[in-house]
Amino acid sequence: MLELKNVTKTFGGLTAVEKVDFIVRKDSISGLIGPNGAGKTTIFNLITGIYKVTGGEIIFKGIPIQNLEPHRIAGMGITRTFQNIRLFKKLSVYDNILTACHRNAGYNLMESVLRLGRYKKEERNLRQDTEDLMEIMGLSKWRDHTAHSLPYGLQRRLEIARALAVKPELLLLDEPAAGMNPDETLQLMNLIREIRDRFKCTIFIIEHHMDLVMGICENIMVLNFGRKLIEGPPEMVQRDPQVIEAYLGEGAKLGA
Amino acid sequence: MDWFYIKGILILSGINLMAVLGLSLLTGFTGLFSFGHAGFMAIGAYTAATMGIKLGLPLIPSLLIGGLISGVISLFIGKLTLNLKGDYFCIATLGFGEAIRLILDNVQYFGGARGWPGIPLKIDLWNVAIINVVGILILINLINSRHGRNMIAVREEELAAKTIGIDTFKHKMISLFISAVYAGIAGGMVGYYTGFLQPKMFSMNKSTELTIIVIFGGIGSISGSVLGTLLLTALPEILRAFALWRLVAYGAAVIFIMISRPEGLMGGKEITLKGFIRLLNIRKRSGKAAEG
Amino acid sequence: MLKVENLHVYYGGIHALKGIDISVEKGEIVTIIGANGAGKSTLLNTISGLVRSREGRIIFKGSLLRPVPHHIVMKGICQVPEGRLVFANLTVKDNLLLGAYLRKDKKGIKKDLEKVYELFPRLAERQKQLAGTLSGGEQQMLAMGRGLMSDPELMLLDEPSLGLAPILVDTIFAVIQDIKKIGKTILLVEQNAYKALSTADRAYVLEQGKIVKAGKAADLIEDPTIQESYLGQKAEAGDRKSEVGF
Amino acid sequence: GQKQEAAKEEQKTQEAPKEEAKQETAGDVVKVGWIGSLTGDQAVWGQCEFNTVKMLVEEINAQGGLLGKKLEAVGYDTRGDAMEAVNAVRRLTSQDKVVTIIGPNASGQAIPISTVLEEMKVPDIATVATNPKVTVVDGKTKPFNFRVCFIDPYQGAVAAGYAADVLKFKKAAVLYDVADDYSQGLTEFFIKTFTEKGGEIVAKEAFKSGDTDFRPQLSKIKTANPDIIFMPYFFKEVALSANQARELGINAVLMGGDGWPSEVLLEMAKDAVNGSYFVNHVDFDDPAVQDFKNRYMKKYDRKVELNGYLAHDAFLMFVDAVKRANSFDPVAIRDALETTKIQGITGNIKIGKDTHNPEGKEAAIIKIVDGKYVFQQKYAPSN
Amino acid sequence: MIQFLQQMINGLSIGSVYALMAVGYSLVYSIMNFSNFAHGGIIMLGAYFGFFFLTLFNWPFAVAFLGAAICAAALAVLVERVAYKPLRMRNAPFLYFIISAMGASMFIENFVIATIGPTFKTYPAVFSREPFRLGPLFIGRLDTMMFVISAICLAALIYFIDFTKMGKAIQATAFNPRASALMGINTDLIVITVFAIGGFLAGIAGVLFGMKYTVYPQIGFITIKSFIAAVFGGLGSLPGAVIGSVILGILETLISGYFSSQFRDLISFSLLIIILVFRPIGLMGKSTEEKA
Ligand SMILES: Nc1ncnc2c1ncn2[C@@H]1O[C@H](COP(=O)(O)OP(=O)(O)OP(=O)(O)O)[C@@H](O)[C@H]1O
Ligand SMILES: Nc1ncnc2c1ncn2[C@@H]1O[C@H](COP(=O)(O)OP(=O)(O)OP(=O)(O)O)[C@@H](O)[C@H]1O
Ligand SMILES: [Mg+2]
Ligand SMILES: [Mg+2]
Repeated sequence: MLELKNVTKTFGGLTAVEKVDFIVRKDSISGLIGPNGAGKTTIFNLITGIYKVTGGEIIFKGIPIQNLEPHRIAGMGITRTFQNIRLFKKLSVYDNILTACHRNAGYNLMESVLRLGRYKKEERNLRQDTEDLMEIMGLSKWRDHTAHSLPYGLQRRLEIARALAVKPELLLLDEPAAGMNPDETLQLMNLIREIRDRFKCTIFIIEHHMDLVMGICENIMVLNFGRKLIEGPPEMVQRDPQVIEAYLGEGAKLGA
Repeated sequence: MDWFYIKGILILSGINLMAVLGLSLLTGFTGLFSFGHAGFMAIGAYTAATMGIKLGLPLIPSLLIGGLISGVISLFIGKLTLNLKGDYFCIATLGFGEAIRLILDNVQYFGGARGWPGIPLKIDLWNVAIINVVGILILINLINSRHGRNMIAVREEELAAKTIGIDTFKHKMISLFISAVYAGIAGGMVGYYTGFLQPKMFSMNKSTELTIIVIFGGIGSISGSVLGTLLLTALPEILRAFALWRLVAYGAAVIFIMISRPEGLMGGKEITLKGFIRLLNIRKRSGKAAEG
Repeated sequence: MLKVENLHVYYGGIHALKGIDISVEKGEIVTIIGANGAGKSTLLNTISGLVRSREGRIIFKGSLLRPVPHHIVMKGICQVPEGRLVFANLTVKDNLLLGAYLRKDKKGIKKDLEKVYELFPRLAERQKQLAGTLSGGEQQMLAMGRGLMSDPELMLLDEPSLGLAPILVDTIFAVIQDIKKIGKTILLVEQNAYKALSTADRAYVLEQGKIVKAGKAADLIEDPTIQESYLGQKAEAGDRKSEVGF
Repeated sequence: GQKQEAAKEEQKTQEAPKEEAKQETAGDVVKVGWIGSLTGDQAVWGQCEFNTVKMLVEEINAQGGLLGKKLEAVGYDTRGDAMEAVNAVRRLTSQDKVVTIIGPNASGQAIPISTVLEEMKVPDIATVATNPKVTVVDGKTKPFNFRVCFIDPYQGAVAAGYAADVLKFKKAAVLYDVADDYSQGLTEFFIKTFTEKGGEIVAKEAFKSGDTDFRPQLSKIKTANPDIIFMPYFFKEVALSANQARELGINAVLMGGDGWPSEVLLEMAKDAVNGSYFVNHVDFDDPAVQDFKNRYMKKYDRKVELNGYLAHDAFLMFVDAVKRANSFDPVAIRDALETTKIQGITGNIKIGKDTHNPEGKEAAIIKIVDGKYVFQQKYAPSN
Repeated sequence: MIQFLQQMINGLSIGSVYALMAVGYSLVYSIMNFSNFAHGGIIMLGAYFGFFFLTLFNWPFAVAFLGAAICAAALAVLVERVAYKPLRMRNAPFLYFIISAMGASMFIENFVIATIGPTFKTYPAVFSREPFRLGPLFIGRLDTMMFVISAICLAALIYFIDFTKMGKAIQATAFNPRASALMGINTDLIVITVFAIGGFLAGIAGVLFGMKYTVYPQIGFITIKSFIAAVFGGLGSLPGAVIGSVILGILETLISGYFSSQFRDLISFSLLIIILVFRPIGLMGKSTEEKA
């Protein structure tokens, strides 16, 4: 579904991502791990068009997308959450999601200004969609709270809900479990599985919580210094000595 | 207070309000700060007056054409400048506003800096009120549609807006266009109200005055803009008697509101019928509670 | 050394802390665990003066703390805030030097700088880079390093392992042990409750703005309710979880 | 002194509503309106005008009033803004019920107020609004607008005529303020007359209100090597540009209009403007104006600006019209104003019925010699 | 050729006038991230202080100069305390600061009109007006002085900001006051310092302008140009402010010298916009590209 071909990104003299090849298969949950500063977030930024690639191609459903505007890429069905949460801080939970639902309505400017029939019908649907999403994501209770006053964990959840409102085919999650305790992480893990099944979307995760990554990812790419270290199923990645040395550390080795 | 005088203030408020509403969309809802809106007013004013005098069009079509031309020009400006951030955009719009004024100063066809008298007087309280009501309704509808929400998203967090598929540039453009149309219509009304146009009327002071009103009323609130306009247009009139001290008091009032209610008068909230009823209910309930 | 008495904090109408009492003794590592939104960050922010309390007292080394952040830093309390808050517009090195803003001993500063670079070699590599362009984990290292540079008596750490690669999580906790060894006191807030409890001497459990449990860290780690709600272990599905990654 | 004045102002306005109520019943106080800039960048002139009007009102009251009634001056600030001027006039005519309005000092405000005047049927005598369109638009005379000053075309023609015919200059340069109506007006008519008289305009350069540096333009003018530079704008800019011209080694004679006369000009650019000419409404040394000059100085402890003289004469016109109409009815005053024929301190004022301008009012040509304003002659352009 | 050289000299001296204002202005911007529109007002007050010290108290020039700068610094701090601090305490967005600044600027200007009066005051002749002559070229004395003073101020400021601990603390506070407080930085003191320096520079500029242009309540109006220059050079960058000023000065001069003085601002604004289109952060602005 998504293919990175020889993707490279440099910042001035610094090469953040170097010749990375990777394929995300449809309906899979894939993982991206690697030490801090390995270039993981940068890869997400490249996929979503926030950064322009220095070299290589990114192909989504057969179409090269590396030079498209971010909103175009989102329009094609790729959306994401951010490592540093970027909600519409001053809006309520409800409005955050409702705003993101915009793509599911087609009425134009004239129709909205004059409140024509299509506006009313579609707007009703949007609002229903929003309610449904809040329900699924367990946010109904927080409906009227402004986003910035939510606790950290809920903000992350809201970010996912907002991304889902776009009805993505590919969902990129950048450290969704950061700041959650193990119990919450476990819940999140189930939630992600549920999302995959329910929304029929492919998921690509960056995460440092190994429980989560190893627990739900079918295929994992390990990045180190911008280069791909290895790629494979969790069991294999977990035991790889290079990965242990560069990323997991001795503690994990003992445990394994 | 004499009705004739009050009427004058109301008409002036109405004219200001139209421009403020447009700017409210741009600044309040889309988060773009313009110092050049007087320029759009000027374009609308001179176009509308031309339509009326040279082509003999009636008021409303003249105003609409004035607004439209102003909007079309805003598209060119927007194309060039909307990618700029914060103060850079400000400066670009400031430059635009001053440039428009300078052009008008030099165009002798419209009387240059000496002004253009003899524009027919067609504005009265009624047509100002109707134009404003329509303007407000359109704006409310817009804000409560996906387009309006997208603009707010651009204001709140542009990057996130992009990643949920909002064409931020396009929405900034729409917002600028509409606000320029509103400003253009307001400008047209200035001409038809005073019967006289002069580039001086559309100086940077006018632009900053509009911005002050928008922020004063509260960002992201239409009722705030309405309230702000009424108050800030009436305030100098109320203070008129203070002569020399009038603008000192005005400046102090602006600072006072900003520091005591930093989110402006309304601050993102709207006066709605529902809210009003809720307020009444709370009163009733607390009244009952007090009884009980 | 630090004593918090009957602390109440409000955000507008939200009652975030509802009468907190805790104490930290010199040379101890004390940890506070709790779910999202329990009020852990609020507690640390109140101690460091960023948030004002409505009621209650905070006593440090026998004297009442004035709620002014730079005074509190001067007294020897330093917070490493949640979400890093590095100075994005300054270089890595400048960030670290700002950590030592109130220190006068040039030599000591230089020595500590070397020490931080030793702990986090990645920072040494990126000395000249603007902090804003560092990766998330790199920023976390920087925030930690910056805290160390102020050479405090009491360090308040708010989720220092957030967003760090497992290998670095180990490093961070090792660093925390090191800091303790040189006689510093630490108040640690962590989501990674297992690691936190393994490192700490004592612990408090915060739930919805109230302390619901307190005790020796070693005891709490064995406590089944704690295990269930904070260590991610359903009683049956026992040990597997804690083995991997943490 | 000013503070107290302002305080007095405040007091007065607090009492105003009460007074108004009294007037309705007793009717022994008649109000005269004034508008102009008390704040903003035109405040210098506005304040002087209003002071003059207040002083004259006091003097009349001290002498027992007019037609047996006491006068009261009500003045409002316009910030130099057209819309504000409209509102101020609305308030003066409806709420304060003034019988006549004096001011404003700028055409940009004088033109738009006429609709209100006509609606409320109250006459206005503008002080230094020099645009012809203040009183006549498209050949139609505005019934309620009058003025005491001469108009731009006239002043421009006087300057050009004097330069060409009397001073015999052939090559003129013009530096003007492109954003100012007054400056554009004078420029237009200066150029017109000067070229008609066979002179040549060798350079026409512009600046914009608010500018403080004119050297780029002056450097360009210098290369055109004119005999005379026409500077139709206000004294601050005149002083700056004159100084800068001399700094650049320009020796041409400078000439200007009624924006020039001021103490500041001489203080700032005494040497630079030495030998320059300007067109004025009055000869400052004319015995006729000395009395007023002294009274103003005595009362306000500062020198009267040029606007004061014109406000003075506007007030004279008003008093004269009331006396002749023998009534305070605004329409009657208007009718009387149309046939005004008095001797003011700024000259003979004979209002033209079709123009509402003072007809044939001669201009005074003044030369600056060693830091003094030296009257040359009364001059009217011949053609 | 001589004409061209003379025009370059003219441009440079206009540029140094802009630079003198732009530096103080840009300093406050770089810390507070908002355009301090009250800066013009402080410049004006500085000019008045200098004037009164020289004429009423008959102080020697150097003392009056320093005294004016110190008083201006104190006033700038006062403005900060009254109009900005309450906003700072609430982390209000930059828009509110700008509006408060506009209020303050209106207040200051009209306060002076109401108390001191609107009339122009002329500085006593401290220096000879006789320009230096370089063959056929003329160079103003005061201009040379301004040029040298702006250069010195700039150098001192850059040293202070980039090479001292306090400077770093200022930058840190600019970025995140909360985090800076945790470093033990007294953020309030930092802000006061910044405003005091900004005010001091404004005082210096004020006295120099007063000598050059007389003193009057609207003298601060020229700051608009320096604001534009600062944006042009890249906001927040002190060298950028100076380079922007000089370029703007020379640009204006060349346009009025060789194209058209009527349309000078039109052309220079258009160029400004075009440059911003290609360099959206000004000539030397720091890239504010966020990392997602
Ligand atoms: N805009 C930028 N300018 C310069 N360098 C950058 C920029 N963005 C990222 N980098 C650098 O690129 C490298 C990769 O950063 P990235 O954010 O992709 O790391 P990451 O793998 O997501 O790490 P983490 O797990 O800590 O979030 C880092 O060294 C970072 O400093
Ligand atoms: N600035 C604020 N305004 C309003 N409410 C706030 C604010 N900051 C925190 N809160 C609320 O206070 C409560 C405690 O928040 P706090 O950040 O202290 O929790 P926490 O325990 O640190 O959570 P996390 O593990 O997510 O960091 C939460 O309900 C939160 O929504
Ligand atoms: Mg990352
Ligand atoms: Mg927290």
